[in-house]
Amino acid sequence: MSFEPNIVAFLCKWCSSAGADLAGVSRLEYKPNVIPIQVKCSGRVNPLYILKALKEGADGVLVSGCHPGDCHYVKGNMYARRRFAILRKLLEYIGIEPERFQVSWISASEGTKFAQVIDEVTESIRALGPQKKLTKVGFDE
Amino acid sequence: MSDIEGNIQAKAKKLLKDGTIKYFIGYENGSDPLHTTPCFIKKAEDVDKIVWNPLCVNNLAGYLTHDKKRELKKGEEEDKKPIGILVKGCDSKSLVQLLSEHRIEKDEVIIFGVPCDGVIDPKKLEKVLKDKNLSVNTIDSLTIQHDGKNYTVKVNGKKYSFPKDKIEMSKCSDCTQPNPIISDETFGEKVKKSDKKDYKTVEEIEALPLAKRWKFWSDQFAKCIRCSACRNVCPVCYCKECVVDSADLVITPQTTSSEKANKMPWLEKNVDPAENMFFHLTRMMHMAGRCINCGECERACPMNIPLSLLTKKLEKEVKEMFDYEAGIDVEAKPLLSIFEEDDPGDFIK
Amino acid sequence: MTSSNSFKAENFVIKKEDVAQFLKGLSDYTIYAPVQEEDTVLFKVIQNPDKIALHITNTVKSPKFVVLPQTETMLKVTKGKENSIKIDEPVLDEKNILFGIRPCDARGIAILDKVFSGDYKDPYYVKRRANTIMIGLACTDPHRNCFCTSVGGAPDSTDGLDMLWTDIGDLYFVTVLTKKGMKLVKETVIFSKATSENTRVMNKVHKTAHEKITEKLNADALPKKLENLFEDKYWDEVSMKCLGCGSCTYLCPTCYCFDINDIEYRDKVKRVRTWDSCQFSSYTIHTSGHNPRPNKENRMRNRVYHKYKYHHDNYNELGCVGCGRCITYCPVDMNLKATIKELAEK
Amino acid sequence: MENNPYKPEIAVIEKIREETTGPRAIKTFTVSFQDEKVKKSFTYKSGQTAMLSVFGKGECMICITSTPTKKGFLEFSVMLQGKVTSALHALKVGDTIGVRGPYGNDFPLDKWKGKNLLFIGGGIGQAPLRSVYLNALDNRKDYGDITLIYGARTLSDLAYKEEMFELEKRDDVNVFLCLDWKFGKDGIIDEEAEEGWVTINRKEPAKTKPRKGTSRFTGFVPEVVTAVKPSPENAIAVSCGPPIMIKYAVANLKTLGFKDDQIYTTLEMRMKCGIGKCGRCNIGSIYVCKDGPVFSMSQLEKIPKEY
Repeated sequence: MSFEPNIVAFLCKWCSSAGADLAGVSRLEYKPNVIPIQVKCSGRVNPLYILKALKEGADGVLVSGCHPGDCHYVKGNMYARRRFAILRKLLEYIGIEPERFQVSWISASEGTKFAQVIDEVTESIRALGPQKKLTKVGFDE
Repeated sequence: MSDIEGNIQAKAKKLLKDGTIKYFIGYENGSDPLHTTPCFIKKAEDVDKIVWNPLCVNNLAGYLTHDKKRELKKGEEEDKKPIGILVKGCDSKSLVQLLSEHRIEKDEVIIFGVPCDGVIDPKKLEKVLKDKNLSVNTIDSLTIQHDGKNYTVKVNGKKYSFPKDKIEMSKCSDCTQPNPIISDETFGEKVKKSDKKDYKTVEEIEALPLAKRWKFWSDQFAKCIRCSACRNVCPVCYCKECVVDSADLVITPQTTSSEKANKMPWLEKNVDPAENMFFHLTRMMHMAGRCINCGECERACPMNIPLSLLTKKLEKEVKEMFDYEAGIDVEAKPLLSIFEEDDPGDFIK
Repeated sequence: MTSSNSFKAENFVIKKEDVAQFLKGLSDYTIYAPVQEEDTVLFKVIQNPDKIALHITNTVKSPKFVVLPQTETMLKVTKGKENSIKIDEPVLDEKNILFGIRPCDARGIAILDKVFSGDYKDPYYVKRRANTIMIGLACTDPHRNCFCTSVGGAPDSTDGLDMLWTDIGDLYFVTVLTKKGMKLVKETVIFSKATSENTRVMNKVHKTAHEKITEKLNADALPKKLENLFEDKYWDEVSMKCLGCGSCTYLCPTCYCFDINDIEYRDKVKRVRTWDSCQFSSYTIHTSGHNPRPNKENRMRNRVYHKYKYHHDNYNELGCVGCGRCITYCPVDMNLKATIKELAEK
Repeated sequence: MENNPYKPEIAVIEKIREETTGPRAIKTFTVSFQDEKVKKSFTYKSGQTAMLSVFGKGECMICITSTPTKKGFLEFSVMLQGKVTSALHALKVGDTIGVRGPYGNDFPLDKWKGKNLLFIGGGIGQAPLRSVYLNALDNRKDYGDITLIYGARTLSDLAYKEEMFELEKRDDVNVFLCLDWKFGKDGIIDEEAEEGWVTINRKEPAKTKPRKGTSRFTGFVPEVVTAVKPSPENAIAVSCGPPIMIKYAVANLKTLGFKDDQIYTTLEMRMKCGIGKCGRCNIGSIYVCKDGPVFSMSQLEKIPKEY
């Protein structure tokens, strides 16, 4: 059976979720591997969420928010950017493929971009294979 | 007894006598001649216990927050007098960090600063002495003196000379802050150490291929027994309730049952690669822009996990990406609650 | 479970160069022995007998984890249709040998034996313990922080052991203490009967080790002394520098407190037992938020009381074997020996 | 694995009774074991506890509130408090839970034969008492006077309401109920609301004259104790409830002449194993899970005040 990655996507309510909706109503086709979780703002995404998602068996995590300057809460995504930059460096440093955690700015009008990002993320994670490094152990059978 | 030690004792004595401070946190001789240990002096007549020498490794700044976490006993009144504390250059950075985060306020502490020319790693010292056929078991007296590029160690009356890098804490070799940043009184002459931080050890890991990096770290973290020594010894890990304990820790009687029931078990108590990695990554995320690389976590780790390779990496990235250094400025805003328009964002699609 | 009284100890010797062969002959067993990796010496599963480091005084972590693992799955729960629940227990039939365990650590396990038997037997521990053979190595070079002789132990104590080996130069002197131990000797041919000369050397080695531990603490006085020191100010003073981490309890050979939690992963549930430490505030906190031991002084007092009074009340022996790990590895150099001394003099 | 004390038996929830509502709601679960053999072999005594499991959430120690004189089922009254209790409250009739036990000691009902029994309960503290007084009432001839004093904050916080009202009608048991506050319409404290609940003389509770047999009061439990004036002669008092209530109720009992060894209470602690191994529920050298939860005041005098 071919490997179908499980990807958790934290989407900000104001831009990226709306972008996803637009992709949907525009009947754009994109990969079904993503489990979207709506958050108020990408600044709301604690690095713990990302690590926890990986621990619970996600093969990859995507966080998506508004473009810089477009944040509904003015600067939430700017704070997020700093946090994610550090987390990515750390993950890479301890030997986790950087593609396991990706970030994207997608606005409400970018339905096409949303579909495209999802496809790209899915394919890049598919290429990596299942994520086992940070997944809870002792449950495989 | 050195002048510095005598002056510290005298000043502490004066402050204790006139009741300015509730107690003084310094160092005293430890369980064996290779160790000193933190001491809490409450009475003026006890100041003779205080020592100052290159074995004074502990970072004492973290103790300043301990009283705030204590639950008062029945009928006990909180002593609001300031605490006297001895800090080296690196320790003063932790202190500055605590002040900038308002964990303590300046009027709650009287700072005794000592310029520091490096401190000894007891583990390394034990090893080099062993090579000279000196077992810890047979050492009755030991004194250490700085001597240019070397340390002169006098053991049971006999002198030995060791190069600095053989017995010094590894954090000291590239120390850029040997003099206390903040102090109410400084004891001893200013010293000069390094001009530049040295990230060679970090770069060596960075240069490894991904799979090897993972092998290295997963092997290291496989050793972890999750005793929390690294967290508890950390001067800036002061939270009363730690996020990694939240599986079942509840803090107040006001917490509602649904809050308790829905508390996310971020971390399980299991000791396995995933949970251990989660613990250390979480700790590192919380250290970003706050860790001053005092090396206490690495020193405290009974399993000898090279944690400073993580903290140094953090320090390096924070400096490179955001030009930020923790523990320098009392007025500084925390790294993660500010941003610049041109923060790195190439990783974002 | 410990050495059976009916067995009469027998003495053998084994050449040092034959040890590897002896261990290779025990392929039915998982062998744990001290291994040095960089600066850390730990008990590990041995594939290659050459890696065993018997020269070091003791390992960082006590080998109690072989009988009481830090993490173990107690139950696996499968939820089926219509509220049916299936509970599976693990199969524990792995046979273990603890090779080169120091007498203090073996005594630690002998203390745990009593805790985990009694009115309620802990089947996980009991099963593992029954499947474990302990080959002790008499201590010849005690560490500065060792104080086994003050708490009822000795560098050549045989408590809990199936065999005690003593380094007597080119040979190991082997005292077989139980039938379980005798089985290993019978299975191989490399052991020969000890001569009286061997015995003489062995006794001398033991005597020298005894003499090296010069300090004798009055720990026996503590169970009585502590009766009146519960409210003493001493605890506030001595605990001030304590960080409240769990390294002392996790490394200790006699600490056995544990926690039981359910862990969910997707639709699967495991009930897992992990070590816990009385030094953590989450250890005693009630759901209401009330904590009977809110401060580090309360928790440190409990640790000392448990080892030197409560355990003594319940089992008539001290709950400490004097290995000194809690002193050696304490990040702030808390000195239990000094604490014992100070308490005994109160 | 044989005789694994950590392995719970599966029990089915047969009935759920909502005793009280609100943020600290109490529900009483009637459960019975799936396995007929276990159903027969599971025996317990009044005062003992059992470890309940909601698989995936964890375990918690709950006292058995049913009486061993009624066989075939167990009852547990659970107050909404934390993770496991919340999960329990979310269950429906027909759902399964895990039960292991029974653990701990019991109230020495055998020794109390021929004595007058006084039960003083507050809030959820009535749960362990209920097993005892129902047990004693089922063996009514073995005991002298049986008196229940039970208080709660308001009428809606009163657990086992219907049962208590039935007991009030009986002649062979004295029932004194009390409420901290009476609420009128719109939730305003109203001393006149709810007829029949006599406001106690707060300054001198001893001056309040209860009706013989049963009375309903507005006032705190310790005050009711003083008003009821139970005689210490050949009597045993058992008090369970919030610590502050126990403290003053015991003080008032002592004023009436009760001795330490005549007063019993129960303790609670954080527990994990239930069999005295995991360590955390110790008070001195005793473990509340296996040596408790029932203690007489004279026993409590001897152990450190660390609970």
